[in-house]
Amino acid sequence: MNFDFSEDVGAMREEVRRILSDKFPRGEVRQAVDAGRRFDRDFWALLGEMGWLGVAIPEEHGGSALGYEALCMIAEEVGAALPPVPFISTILAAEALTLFGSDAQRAKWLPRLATGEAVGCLALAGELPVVDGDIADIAIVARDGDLWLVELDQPGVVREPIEALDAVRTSVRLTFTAAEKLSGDLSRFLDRAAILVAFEQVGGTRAALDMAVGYAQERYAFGRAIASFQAIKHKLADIYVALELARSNAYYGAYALEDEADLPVAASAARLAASEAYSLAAKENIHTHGGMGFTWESDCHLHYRRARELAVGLHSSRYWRDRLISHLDKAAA
Amino acid sequence: MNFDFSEDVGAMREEVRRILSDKFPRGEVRQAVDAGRRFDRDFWALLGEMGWLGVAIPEEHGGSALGYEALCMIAEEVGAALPPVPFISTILAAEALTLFGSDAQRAKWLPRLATGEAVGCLALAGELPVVDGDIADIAIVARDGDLWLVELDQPGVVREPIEALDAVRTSVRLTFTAAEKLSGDLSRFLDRAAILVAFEQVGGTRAALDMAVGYAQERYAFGRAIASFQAIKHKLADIYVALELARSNAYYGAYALEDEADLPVAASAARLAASEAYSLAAKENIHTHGGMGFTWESDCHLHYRRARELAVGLHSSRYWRDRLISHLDKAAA
Amino acid sequence: MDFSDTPEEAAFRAEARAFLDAHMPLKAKGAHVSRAMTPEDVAASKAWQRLKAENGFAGILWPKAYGGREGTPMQQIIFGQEEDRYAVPTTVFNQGVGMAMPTVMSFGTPDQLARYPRPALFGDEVWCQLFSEPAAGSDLAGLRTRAVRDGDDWVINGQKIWTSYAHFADFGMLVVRTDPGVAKHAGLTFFVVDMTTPGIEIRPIKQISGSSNFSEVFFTDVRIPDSQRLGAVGEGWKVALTMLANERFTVGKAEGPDFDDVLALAQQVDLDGTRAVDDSAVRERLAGWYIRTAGLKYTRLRSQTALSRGKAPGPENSILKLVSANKLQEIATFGIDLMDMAGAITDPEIAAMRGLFQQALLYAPSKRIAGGTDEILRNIIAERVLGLPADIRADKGLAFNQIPTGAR
Amino acid sequence: MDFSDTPEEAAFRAEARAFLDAHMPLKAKGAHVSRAMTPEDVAASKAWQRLKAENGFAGILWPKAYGGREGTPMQQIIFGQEEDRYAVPTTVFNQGVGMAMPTVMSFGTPDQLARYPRPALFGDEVWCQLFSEPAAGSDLAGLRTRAVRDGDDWVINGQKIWTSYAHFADFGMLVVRTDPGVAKHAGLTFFVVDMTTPGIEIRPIKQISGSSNFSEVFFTDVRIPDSQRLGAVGEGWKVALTMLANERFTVGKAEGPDFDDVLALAQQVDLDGTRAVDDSAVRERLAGWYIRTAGLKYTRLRSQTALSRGKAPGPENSILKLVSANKLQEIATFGIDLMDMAGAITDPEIAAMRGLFQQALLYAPSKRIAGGTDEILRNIIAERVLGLPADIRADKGLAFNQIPTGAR
Repeated sequence: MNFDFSEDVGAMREEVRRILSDKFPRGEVRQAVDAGRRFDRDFWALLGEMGWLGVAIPEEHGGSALGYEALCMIAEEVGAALPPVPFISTILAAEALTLFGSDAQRAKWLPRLATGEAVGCLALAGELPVVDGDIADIAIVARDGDLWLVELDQPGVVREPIEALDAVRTSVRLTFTAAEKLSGDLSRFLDRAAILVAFEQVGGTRAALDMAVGYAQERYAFGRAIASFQAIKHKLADIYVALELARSNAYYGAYALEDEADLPVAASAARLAASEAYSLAAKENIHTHGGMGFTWESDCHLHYRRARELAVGLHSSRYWRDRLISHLDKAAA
Repeated sequence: MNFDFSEDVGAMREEVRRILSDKFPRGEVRQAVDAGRRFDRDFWALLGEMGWLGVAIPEEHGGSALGYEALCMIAEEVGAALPPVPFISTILAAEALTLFGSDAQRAKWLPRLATGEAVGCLALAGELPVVDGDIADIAIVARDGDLWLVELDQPGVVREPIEALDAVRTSVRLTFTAAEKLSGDLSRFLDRAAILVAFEQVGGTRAALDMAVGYAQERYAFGRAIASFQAIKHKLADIYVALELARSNAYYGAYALEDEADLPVAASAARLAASEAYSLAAKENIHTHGGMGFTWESDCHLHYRRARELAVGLHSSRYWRDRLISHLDKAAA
Repeated sequence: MDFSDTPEEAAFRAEARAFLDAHMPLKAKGAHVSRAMTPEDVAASKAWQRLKAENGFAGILWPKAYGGREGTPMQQIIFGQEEDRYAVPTTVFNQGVGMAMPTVMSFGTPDQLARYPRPALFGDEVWCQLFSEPAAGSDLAGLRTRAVRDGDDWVINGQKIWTSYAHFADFGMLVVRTDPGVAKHAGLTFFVVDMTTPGIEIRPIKQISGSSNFSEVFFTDVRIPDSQRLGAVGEGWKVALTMLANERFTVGKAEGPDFDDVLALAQQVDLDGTRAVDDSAVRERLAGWYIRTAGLKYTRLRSQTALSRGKAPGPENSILKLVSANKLQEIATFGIDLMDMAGAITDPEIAAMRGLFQQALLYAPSKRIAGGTDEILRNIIAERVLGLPADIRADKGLAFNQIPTGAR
Repeated sequence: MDFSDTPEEAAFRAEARAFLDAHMPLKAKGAHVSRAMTPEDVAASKAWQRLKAENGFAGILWPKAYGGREGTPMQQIIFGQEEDRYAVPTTVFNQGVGMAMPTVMSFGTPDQLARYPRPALFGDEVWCQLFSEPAAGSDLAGLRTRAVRDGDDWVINGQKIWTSYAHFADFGMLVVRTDPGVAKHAGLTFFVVDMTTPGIEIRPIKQISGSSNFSEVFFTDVRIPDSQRLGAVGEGWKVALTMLANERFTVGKAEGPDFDDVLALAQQVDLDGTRAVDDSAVRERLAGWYIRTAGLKYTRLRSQTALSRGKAPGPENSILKLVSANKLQEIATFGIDLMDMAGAITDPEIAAMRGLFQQALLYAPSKRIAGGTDEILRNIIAERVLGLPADIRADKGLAFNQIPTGAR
């Protein structure tokens, strides 16, 4: 038995983390947002070159086929760093095409998604909100329980930016007139997407906890680090517990990406635990920072906003609780 | 505006509290239970003499008609002290007869319930569990949405003690062959009962919090009172908050006993808040006592058991949440 | 218990209502406004304040000498209840009239008493509070802004933060350190400062919502005459506490979505063909917020009853803010989740209930911090209500300049 | 990730399963046993322990010199997984074999090593732990039981508490204070004590459930030869910590109702004509417990993977107990409430699921206390995992007999 990522993936994680922290040290993402640099094309090109976008794309379509463990790990690190690139949108679009695309669709888009030459996005809720729809080349659209591919350079496509929670990514209202139907079933795609997003959420939880831990150790009140007050210590311990429970559920989700026998349960549990942990960590990270946490410059809000956006982005917890308990109920009948 | 008990009731509270604490100092109730003194008939007779059982019974039936504020106050103090007497069972039986009994039923039973000569009990869940059914003279029985009076000295009445949560009061399985129908509607009776029981729960919450506060100040670890650790301090503060919210909701319930316009909402809120507060206080009182709290001799379990028994005794919170939101939904439609 | 007015109360309520009816429209149902104050808003607030003062409704508890009514706490409560029903301008006078001037009345010199209270009451002068600092939040007495005596003046250097309405304020209530060599509470002194004094620079703080309701205020060699000192040198902590104690009287209900709003949302939202309000999990949450909302409402009434019986307001206000701030954050989060994927939309033109819940998500964190963090409030309840011991003090017995400080 | 065994692991698992199949029946589904141990239970536990030892499954990590297998952590995990599937007797050897003997192996003299480990492993001698005292729970080093040197003996006076299986134990692991004049951790010494020594009195503790699983152990002029000292004089804290560190290897799953049980209850209970499991509020609770249950399961697997890669077990066991104990109390409470008025019935002949939830309500509080309270576990996570500062110590630098003590 081996319930951990492979040692190869562990080694790769070091590299991914180093590159992200070199490129986006604390404050850098917010400054990019403030300066209107909403899409860092240089960094995006670098991700393509490094092969991070194609780890789960078959080799014949330009991917490295390193596998889902690697993809989950990268999603976690990206979720922690929040770089201004359309990572999760693009890998989920690639995932939809890998699973459900025709040969022609795969041949046309996967190589470009694997290198970052093309950007993907998801439109799962109708016209809006479509995250990263402003810069995407294709959209995976859900309608009436089916999935569709929409190429966004066509006539009839309109993208209208709307105000949404996330501070880094832009959402649009997307309208279009032509779409190609994909073969797959929506709930299976949502399950797989939920697991990948859960790793993003786990990464965000870890980052928010790290911020809170760091600040609580540096900030003094009443002549002592605020981290020495049990009210703070125990809260941070509880966030750590939530993080570990989320991580363990997400790991089982990563396993279920390869062996789908238990996919709906693994995906639902991974998503529920990760949404809960990230919400808790993001909100208490602000609170631990006190008044400073409430300032734009503290960066705390990047996670607070992202946590909520991710929590509703693939349906909110209600959908996943129903899915989880329905399956467990059947299994125990 | 005056949102507090009258000054008369405030003065009477002092007396009630003094009598209860003189008669049942810490440890006394548990020792009575351990010694098999399940019903303290002397103290019960005293309650009758003091007029505590008849404050809401009309004067023509032997009550003092002091009113519901006084009854709520006494319920709170009894809920704090947990004396081995069938107080709440008897006053609720009297309440049912006062509201819904025929003239003959009222004339026969209310004077005896007002003095303590007769004991009442409630059978709301079918045959079992019937708290205080072992020592009662009459039972108020709910069946098919109606209320019935059962005199327990009749042939065909069988009472079989069963094991139940409460450490002080005995529950029975009650079977009978004859009953007299009362005129009233069950949900109105449950509303009024819920408010009176909410005061019992508020009293229990207060007593459990007092125990925890006292112990945390006396108990030292690491060279300091454990009450000086924020983990303990803040927990006790949260219990106090729950207590005050429960008390405020219960006060509004007391008002609604006199002016029934808002009775279902007031009763549901009073019950929900009180059940939540007592559960929290009783469980964290044990925890604050550490290992000692887990011993029979600590008395902590008297409240822990009572809290759960009261929480389910008039239907558990699910019933009251539905009742509350249904009414608020209609009101806001 | 009795929710009806006494004859005296009823008469006052009728008087208040007649005044309000004559000048202001009733609030629209479900109206929630939350935006930064404009100069026009301030002008409206000043005009309304003057009108209230001229009609005896601004300083209900104030002495007549300063334009007050010398009324009762119950009258103040009644006027507050009535005013709350009307669409009056958002006030900029809470700090001046509610907190600063009562403090001036406690510690002011005859000259100060002649100069400040009346213009504040009549809406001519706005006051702000200059207490918190970047390194002195919950530990307010840890403040570092220095005042050094120079002849008849004091020279101030340092930085304050979280000042509301600093840009609109004519005067500030300022507490500074005049002696770092003694224990932290002992080395403070209090001043009244004219906000136009050279050397004062005000910078708005961009909040996580993107808007700015607070400012940083920087002091560079700001000279204040000793005549603007309030209280004795070294007595600044006592003056500051007096001012904060008056805050208890001014704490209102938290703005933003409350039970009624989340109920309304649950009535609108469809979940698989049924209204969300009929869903059992939604009901469980709603019921939890209702008992808190009602519990706070009746706790406030209990507190007002105690006030009307002549008791001072106690620590129950700590409960009100602790519960309502956390409830607000929960409700905002839940409302967004209930909207499912559309919950991420913040645009008030598209979002359900005009983005009320999304907006609240972004200001709710401040409610758990400003005016006492959750942790400070729990400490107050534990220590002042339950009588539990204070936290162990790492700074006990140390001179201020010997107290350990961190990197922030 | 890979849930399948390596060929070596598969071979060992087959061997374990063959042994278990030969001697024990499989567990019945949904079986929960929770009652006080009888002498018959102890005899059964001893016989099973001997059988395991004789077949090389009792001391999988132990040296062969003491009858062990010198196997791998993964083998121990595998045997535990397999044994958990069988209806084996409740063990009384966790403390002796899992905790006491590894400590003896670390600190024992040659005579002690020759005398104690083997009979413990082979089920001949039961051990108990004599650490906690009425005034030394979370603050274990605050213990007051005194040992005074008298020639070649030590004379013990004092009281221990929360000792499991004291009545059945042949030996106890005892830590006492030998010098109250030095700092509290420095004045402790560790002994092995024969439980039949005169002066030892054992009194069962009646718990809130009414049953007795623990005892108080009183020492009155109990004489212990110095040859039964384990480790140096003054080194008792180090020995005790070694023993407690071994506890991490022995922590199993909390007994009592877990997710599967509350799911089964929700499938049985009818709410207004539909199964409770179809109710949205019930589903919300169930989902919350499922993610905790699954999260703990996979956290344990991650920990076992780390162990199999040669890493020491870390503070993750603090998470396991913290979460599972609180979850147990929540589930018990919820199960009772779900039964509505019938939830108050504890009689296993009448109550739903044989009173499983009611029984759990009454022992759940102990799970949040024994083996480290919630608060101690959060401190461990905060300090050892997150690297946060320790609590401020009121007893720092004080001799034990100078440390403030309260009324209890």
